[in-house]
Amino acid sequence: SADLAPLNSDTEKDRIDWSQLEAKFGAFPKLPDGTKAGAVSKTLTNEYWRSLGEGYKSFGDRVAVPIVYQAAQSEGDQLGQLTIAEGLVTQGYNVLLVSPQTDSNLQPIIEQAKAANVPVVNVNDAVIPQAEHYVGNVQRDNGVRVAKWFIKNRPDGGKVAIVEGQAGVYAAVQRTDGFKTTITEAGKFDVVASVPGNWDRQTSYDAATNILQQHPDLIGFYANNDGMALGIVEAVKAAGLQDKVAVFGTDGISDAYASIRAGELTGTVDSFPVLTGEVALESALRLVAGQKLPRVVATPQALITKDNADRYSGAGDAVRKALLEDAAAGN
Amino acid sequence: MSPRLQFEGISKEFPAVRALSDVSFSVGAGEIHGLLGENGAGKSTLLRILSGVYRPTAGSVLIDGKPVTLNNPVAARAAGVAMIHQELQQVPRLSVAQNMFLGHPLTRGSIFVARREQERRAAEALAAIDPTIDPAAPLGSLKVAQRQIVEIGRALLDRARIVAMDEPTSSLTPSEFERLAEVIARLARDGVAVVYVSHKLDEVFGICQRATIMRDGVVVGSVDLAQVSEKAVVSMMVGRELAQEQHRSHASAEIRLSVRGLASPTKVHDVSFDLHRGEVLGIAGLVGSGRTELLRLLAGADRASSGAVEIDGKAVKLSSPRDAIAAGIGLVPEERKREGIVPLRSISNNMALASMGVFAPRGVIDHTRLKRVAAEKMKRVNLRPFLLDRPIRLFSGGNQQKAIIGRWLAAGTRILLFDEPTRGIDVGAKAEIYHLIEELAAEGHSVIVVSSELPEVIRLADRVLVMRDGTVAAELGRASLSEQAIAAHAIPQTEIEAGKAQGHRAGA
Amino acid sequence: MTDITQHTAARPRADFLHRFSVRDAGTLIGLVVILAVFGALVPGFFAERNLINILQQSSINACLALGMTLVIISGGIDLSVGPTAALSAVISASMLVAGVPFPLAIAAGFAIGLACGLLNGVLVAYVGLQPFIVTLGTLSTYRALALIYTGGNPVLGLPAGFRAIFNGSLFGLPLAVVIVAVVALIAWIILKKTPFGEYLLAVGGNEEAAYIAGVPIARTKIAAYMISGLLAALAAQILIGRLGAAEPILGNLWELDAIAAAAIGGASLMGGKGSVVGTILGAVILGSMRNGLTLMNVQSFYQLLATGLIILAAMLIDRVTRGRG
Amino acid sequence: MTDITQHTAARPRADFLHRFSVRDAGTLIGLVVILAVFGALVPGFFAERNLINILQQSSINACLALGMTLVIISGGIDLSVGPTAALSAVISASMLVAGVPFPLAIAAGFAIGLACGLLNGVLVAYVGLQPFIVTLGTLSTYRALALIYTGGNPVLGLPAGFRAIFNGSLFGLPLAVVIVAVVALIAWIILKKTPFGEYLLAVGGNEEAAYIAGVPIARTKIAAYMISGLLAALAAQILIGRLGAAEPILGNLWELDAIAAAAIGGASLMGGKGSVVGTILGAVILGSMRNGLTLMNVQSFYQLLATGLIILAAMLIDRVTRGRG
Ligand SMILES: Nc1ncnc2c1ncn2[C@@H]1O[C@H](COP(=O)(O)OP(=O)(O)OP(=O)(O)O)[C@@H](O)[C@H]1O
Ligand SMILES: Nc1ncnc2c1ncn2[C@@H]1O[C@H](COP(=O)(O)OP(=O)(O)OP(=O)(O)O)[C@@H](O)[C@H]1O
Ligand SMILES: [Mg+2]
Ligand SMILES: [Mg+2]
Repeated sequence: SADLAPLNSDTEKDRIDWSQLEAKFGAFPKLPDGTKAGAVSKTLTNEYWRSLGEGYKSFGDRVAVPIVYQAAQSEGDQLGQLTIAEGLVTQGYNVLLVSPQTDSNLQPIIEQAKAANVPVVNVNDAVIPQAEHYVGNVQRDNGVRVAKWFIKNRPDGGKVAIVEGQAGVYAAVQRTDGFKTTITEAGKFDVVASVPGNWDRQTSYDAATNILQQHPDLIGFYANNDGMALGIVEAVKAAGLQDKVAVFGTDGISDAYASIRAGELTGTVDSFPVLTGEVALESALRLVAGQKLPRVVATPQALITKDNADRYSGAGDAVRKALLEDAAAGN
Repeated sequence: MSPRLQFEGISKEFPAVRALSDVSFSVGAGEIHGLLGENGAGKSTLLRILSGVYRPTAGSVLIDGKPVTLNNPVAARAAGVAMIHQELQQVPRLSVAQNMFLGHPLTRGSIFVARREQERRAAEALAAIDPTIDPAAPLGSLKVAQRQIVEIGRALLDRARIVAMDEPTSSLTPSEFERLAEVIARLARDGVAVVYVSHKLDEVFGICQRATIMRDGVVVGSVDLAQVSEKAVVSMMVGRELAQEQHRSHASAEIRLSVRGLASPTKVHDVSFDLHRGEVLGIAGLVGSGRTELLRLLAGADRASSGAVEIDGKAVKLSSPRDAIAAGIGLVPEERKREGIVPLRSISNNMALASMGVFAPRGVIDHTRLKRVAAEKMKRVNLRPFLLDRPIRLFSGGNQQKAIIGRWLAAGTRILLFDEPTRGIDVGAKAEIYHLIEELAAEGHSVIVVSSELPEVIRLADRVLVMRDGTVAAELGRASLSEQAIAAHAIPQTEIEAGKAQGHRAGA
Repeated sequence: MTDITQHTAARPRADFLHRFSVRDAGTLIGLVVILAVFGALVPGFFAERNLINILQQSSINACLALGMTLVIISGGIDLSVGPTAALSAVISASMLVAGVPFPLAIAAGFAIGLACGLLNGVLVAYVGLQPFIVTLGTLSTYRALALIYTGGNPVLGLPAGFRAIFNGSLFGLPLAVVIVAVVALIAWIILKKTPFGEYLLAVGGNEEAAYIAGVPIARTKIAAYMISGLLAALAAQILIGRLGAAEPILGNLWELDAIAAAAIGGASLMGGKGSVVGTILGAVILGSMRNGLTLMNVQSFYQLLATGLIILAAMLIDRVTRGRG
Repeated sequence: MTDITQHTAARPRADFLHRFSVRDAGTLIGLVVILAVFGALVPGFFAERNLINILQQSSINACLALGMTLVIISGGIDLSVGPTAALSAVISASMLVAGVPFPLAIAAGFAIGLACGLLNGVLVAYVGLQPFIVTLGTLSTYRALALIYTGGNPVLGLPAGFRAIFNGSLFGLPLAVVIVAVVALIAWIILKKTPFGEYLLAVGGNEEAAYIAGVPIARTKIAAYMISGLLAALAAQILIGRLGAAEPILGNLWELDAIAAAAIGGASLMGGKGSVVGTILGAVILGSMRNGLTLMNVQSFYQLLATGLIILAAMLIDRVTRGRG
């Protein structure tokens, strides 16, 4: 609808935390018979999106709603993703969950789905300005959490560097900005490099090698995702600086956990894709059932380090419980 | 009155080569002027300057007494110059008419190409020489001779004041030449100045009034052709007397190659013959009679649909050029540029291509040996200029041909197949190649020579097969060899009755 | 070596027009086979609405592929179409958002497309650099300019009036489809009926012969790149009309789809050969494939596999149906 | 039209060997200019450690570009190098993780590379499809196979012993650099000293003439693609040794870098022409550029801009220094 202000999922006021869903809207409602859901995400080549799909599936199984989950062939495939989404509208799903490649490539879906009377939920990452419903975490917060870790654990400050995702992508821009702004404001830190890693392990490895060589006294890296962070870890190891340089990633993929446990990666910001998927589908189905949810449902994230890794990596329900505790504790 | 066309002190330098120095001569309106010289004398370079493809290093071109600037082909056309290039300059995927009008198409409302009109005018221009060419056919579907006629037709379209023809008849038969001669005569009557380059001296003597002779980029002299003998012209061209050589046979009774019932899926039907050790076998026939196709079958370049080939009594399978080369057969192809040379590679490398195994016995090329063999073979074929490391595309056609002959000598080939071996090659080099072929035969090589030039066949061959419609129509021994006899077998009976197309030329 | 013998030598030489249509028929058969397979596997694949969807989804690629075809025929390649489209999109869009009248904003977008093409063309034709590498360089350059111009942010809030232009429909067909059909018709006329079309074929087929015949080589090549740029800009306008926003990262990997469509349709990357009809069919083949695989709910890894195999299969079918040639 | 006359016709024609080294000298000057600029702008750019870094970071691209050069010389192109590397990487890596002895796992990776190249080569040489479109198809196909094989997950936990092989150093140079230098030497010998090299140049230079001269066309082409596949596999081994993990999405867009290096180094995409020395220089140009831009901490949009402009500048410098042609 035209009167809807363009969505900024990070700042939108009409929002609710995922932990409040049941408290505010009651137990999961009964759905019309034959409800089925369709979902499309960026690419299955990244574990994050596969986990999101697992979340959809697990929640779908729980409430006996079939869900079709598709993804574009690569991260950059904008029109291909639109084609997939259009196919889903045509096929008459009752609700669509979309994780667009860019802020606008799925825009027509909003309109087509509206015409077909199908609610659309924008799940994470890129944000469609016209989206009426958004489920996901605060992208900027990823960077902020890592910055706070540095401020707390490296009180003397020092040089830090950022390895960014693909130029111009929303999540990359927000995460980078959150980190950079927060850590700069703390005063003692110096962001000596902020260079593109293109979501690519090898590119990040090379970039980190160059940065380390120029700034051997660097104290830490922040990478926009875990794949890049794992590349950086190897570069740090190759430079023999693993005890001096902290490396953080984003996403919380299983390899990141493994690396954290092995004492290599310092930490990552887990945004709990499985849980996000569950929450997203739950919210979507609540919409189908006619509930009026706030525009944004915020999903959890947490900074994972060696100390707390076990707490967040158990089976689905254990994590859910831990996160509910966190939410209750207000962080 | 100033002459129609005048060259004044033209020089052209390429890096490391001075192709023309201070060339001056003139051609009057209505004159047909021969331009003669050995390969590499600079004839094409001069005409390329006239047609705006090259710019001279020094000197100027005058038309009707006024200097003209010929900076590009468009300017040359605007100045009234039409040119038939030595190398066919055509786009195979466009139609005949589109090729003829390329660069200056006829249009309707200056937006659309007027195809019909182009085709009509193209047909008109072609009718004088070969009315069977369909102007709407893709050029790529034509045979070389027809493509050359298209080039001629293109030059006629322009109604130019000057027509330069660089070896327009290199692929044409005598009867086609005769029709071209009429066309040229008509142009001259209309006041066009014609510059005519050919290595076929009889043609030049037949149609030109005067000729300019060049050697190594300089003008040796201009002559009135009515006043001089062919021999005198040749000695001006080559700078020495050319001995008139007689045919000598070296054929033995030993059968080297035996072909039985050979047929191709398309053009060749049931061809059988034997080739002896040391023999030179000529193959004559009209264009399209299947001679090239037969040679390609023997060279393994095309696959036979049936038939048997034996070499030294042993059956051989010729399913690729590699097989043929292994069996000792090598082809010197008709279209040098397309099938012969690798343009960017040097003379040595082009020569060595077919015998890499010999030069690299242990997998690594022995460059010293390659250089030595190249020097030896190229000396033998008399390459000029003698620059073995120069890319072959920078050499004249005759010298490219020599390098390809050298290729087969280096490969130890025993059966050499020549398809139009002297097309576009000057008298001097021609004599050298004839001599070379004879030497090869004397050494025990067996040679097949396909040629459309009957004097050439008669000069070289111990025996001649005449092909007609893909089969051997006759076999003529030396005793019964004459142009008349060959023509009688080559031409379908109906045409003979119509009294057309007689070989007319004097001996070489 | 059997195949090679056949391939290089005893090639049948059929009539010109005939050959061309044989080539297109090969592509058509490829399309028919693919449609038949999906029709059999996917219920509702042949529904009118879905067929229109396929056309609509193919239209942007078809638009680019037409320009690409002309460039390929001229012996070049244009890898920069996606970034050209992005640059044109963000500039038009920001003008629209700033309230510039539609025709002016659209014209500005087209001008950007032409300018991008001009630069490519000049570097290829006058400076004599290789097309692949020139457009690889401008691929990054134009993308960077689009990102810098927008600071990496999408341009949002295009006026509804502008969007209506490209989202309308005519005779029951989406306007985008109609526009691309008209462009295809024009491209066909250019190639078949105008001197420029002949020049393209000549320049790509035998540059030296074309030069000697007086064909303006440089201008012909530059014009081809400019048309490609213009059509990229047109595709950009259609897309931002559809999306309602222009992003600097729009058009990622478009060049590969456009080249694939042209090649499936019979364009030879060696130059001198290509068909407008074939290219359109090629674009529709790729579009139907995407559509069909999605409707079949094929998982994305297998979609990728199918994409690769279908490109190969389309070329093979085509090769088999028209013999070798 | 001044330029065209020069370009197509009156082009200076120097001695061949001479020309080749002039061409390489042009590339070298391009490299020197770029190094000088970065040296002036970035303190420590010329530090030994950084120069070694540049070589190391260029080594993977150089490895691929060498194979690409041979394919390009033969008149083809190989867009599938990245996915070939990915497939080879994940298969070697999963064997290593499963405890298969290193030589066997590495050999399996190489075998995959060869097999991928073989398929490309057969489709090009025997079936007669266009190289661009064949490898565009296998680009998707091989990538899909790598993704399906791993389910999209990286293969982690490569044995330290394996990683040590590729991470060692020799004479103060990283082993990867030494390996690629050896490969370059072999490629140079192949091209300059072996019949196969001569065949590559002939097939790319004039296929028909090469055929008549008895060159085994199909085998030559197939061998070129197989070498390209093998070198992609080698690059994959080096990379997974360095990163300690093999990802199915590894090698994205490698083909563009490899082609750029070959083209900057003087390979002609029309075939028949290319230089091993030039390609290595081309790869180092690209590597220094990435390194220098990172050290200058150039913002990502401007890095992209610089990448595009430097590719164009390298081609221009080269063109100017060696005159036209
Ligand atoms: N583009 C070029 N670059 C360098 N040298 C050239 C070039 N074109 C011609 N030459 C040289 O100039 C000289 C004259 O060549 P040209 O082609 O004019 O001879 P020609 O008389 O036409 O010979 P032919 O009878 O073989 O056609 C030769 O030595 C040739 O190698
Ligand atoms: N358009 C063409 N382009 C190239 N080659 C062609 C074309 N048309 C025919 N050919 C080849 O040219 C040869 C025609 O020669 P054919 O054997 O029929 O006659 P020929 O007696 O050799 O005539 P010619 O005197 O012209 O050589 C065949 O090998 C054929 O494959
Ligand atoms: Mg000449
Ligand atoms: Mg012939």
